[in-house]
Amino acid sequence: MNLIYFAYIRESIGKSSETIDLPDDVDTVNGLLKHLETKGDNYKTAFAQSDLIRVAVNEEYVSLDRKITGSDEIAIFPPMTGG
Amino acid sequence: MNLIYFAYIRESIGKSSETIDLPDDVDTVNGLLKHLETKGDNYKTAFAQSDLIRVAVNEEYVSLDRKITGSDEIAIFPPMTGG
Amino acid sequence: MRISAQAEDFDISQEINLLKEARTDLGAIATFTGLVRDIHGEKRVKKMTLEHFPGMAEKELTKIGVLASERWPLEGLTIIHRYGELYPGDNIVLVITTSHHREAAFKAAEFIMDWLKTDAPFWKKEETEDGNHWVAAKSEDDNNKDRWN
Amino acid sequence: MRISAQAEDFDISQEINLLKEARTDLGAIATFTGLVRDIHGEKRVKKMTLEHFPGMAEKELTKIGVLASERWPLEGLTIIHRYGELYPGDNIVLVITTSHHREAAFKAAEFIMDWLKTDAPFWKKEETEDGNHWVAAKSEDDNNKDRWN
Repeated sequence: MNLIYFAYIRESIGKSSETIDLPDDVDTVNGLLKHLETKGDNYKTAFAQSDLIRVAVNEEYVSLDRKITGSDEIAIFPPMTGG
Repeated sequence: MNLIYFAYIRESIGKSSETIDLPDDVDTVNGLLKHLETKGDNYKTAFAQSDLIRVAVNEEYVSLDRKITGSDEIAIFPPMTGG
Repeated sequence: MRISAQAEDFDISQEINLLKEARTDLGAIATFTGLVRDIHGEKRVKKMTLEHFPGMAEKELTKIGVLASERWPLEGLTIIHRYGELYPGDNIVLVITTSHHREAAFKAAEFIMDWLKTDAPFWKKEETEDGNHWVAAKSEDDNNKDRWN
Repeated sequence: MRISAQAEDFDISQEINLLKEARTDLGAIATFTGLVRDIHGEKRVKKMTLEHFPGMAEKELTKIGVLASERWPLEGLTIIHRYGELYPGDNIVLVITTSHHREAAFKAAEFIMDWLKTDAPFWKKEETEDGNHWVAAKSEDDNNKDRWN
């Protein structure tokens, strides 16, 4: 599964993208976030403020209970500040 | 007294400005309009639609009951269509 | 505040640059350009002649600009209104507002356009396929102006 | 509809000309430019770095443009959003709307700016006299977007 990170989430995690194997028991965005937090404190720090987490699956905004599969591209980032 | 006309009022009257002697018994814009109508049908035509008459005294919009004197410059024109 | 009643065309980028100069505090620049349309109602427009009241035109544009500046925190303001013979596609009027924030820039530009329609001493005469006629003022324009009260 | 996420600056007159081409039916052109301000809150801003999500950025700008076109009768529409390293006074974003009438052009430009603030995947990092920090999203921006519902 391809993961992409932006802004302070990218900086906290320390990379802009990575490829992971999605565990069999993880099938939602929320599940993915919890799984990533087991990988290290950098992820815990990145996801600490849960109200500031935004996610896009295959370039579409989704809610955190969205179902995902291993072939999805998941982008994780804070609220947008464009314009 | 200096008079200036614009747009269809100018065209109906047939001139863009003129100087007249203000009669002693005329001291409002309305009085002036009535006085001008005695000067010919071209003025009557110009002022026929009284709701389309706008007046400025010394380059300030005024209502038709505004007092005037012989030293004022009076501009008469239809509603503006700028912008 | 830059106010101009002029026969010449204007260039928007150039006018924006005049307002910006070397400033780095502006967050928002709104512009509105009004143009001659090739159709009015159902009639094809060939030409539009704009008559204006020199002197008073500049005074009224200034008054409208001052009113807008009193209502919104503007950093800069340009109003240019052309007169003379214009053709479909030609620019008629340009309003530029600059501010620290976008809301003020947008609202002030809208406000100025609404007031221009009813208070700026300019008159439009159209040459159409059916002949020449003076454009009638629209009661809609009075309503648009009144919504700011 | 012209949509661009780009590092390069834009020229407003040139962008307007792209929308106008040889058209003579447009009555109204509204533009909005957002710029980097030299101050944020009480802090002096030295530089702003705009990060974006390539691919999704263009998709979201397009979606916002389509939403605006569905609500107002637009004849043309341009949205350009820059990314990369910008400095106070630099342009960030340009919205141009063209229409037969001014109301549609104004409202659509305002709408697009409100939606850009919350839906366009761009993130601002400021370098100030106190160091670097990511700009926080404002709840005000959500409110501005919600007023169109």
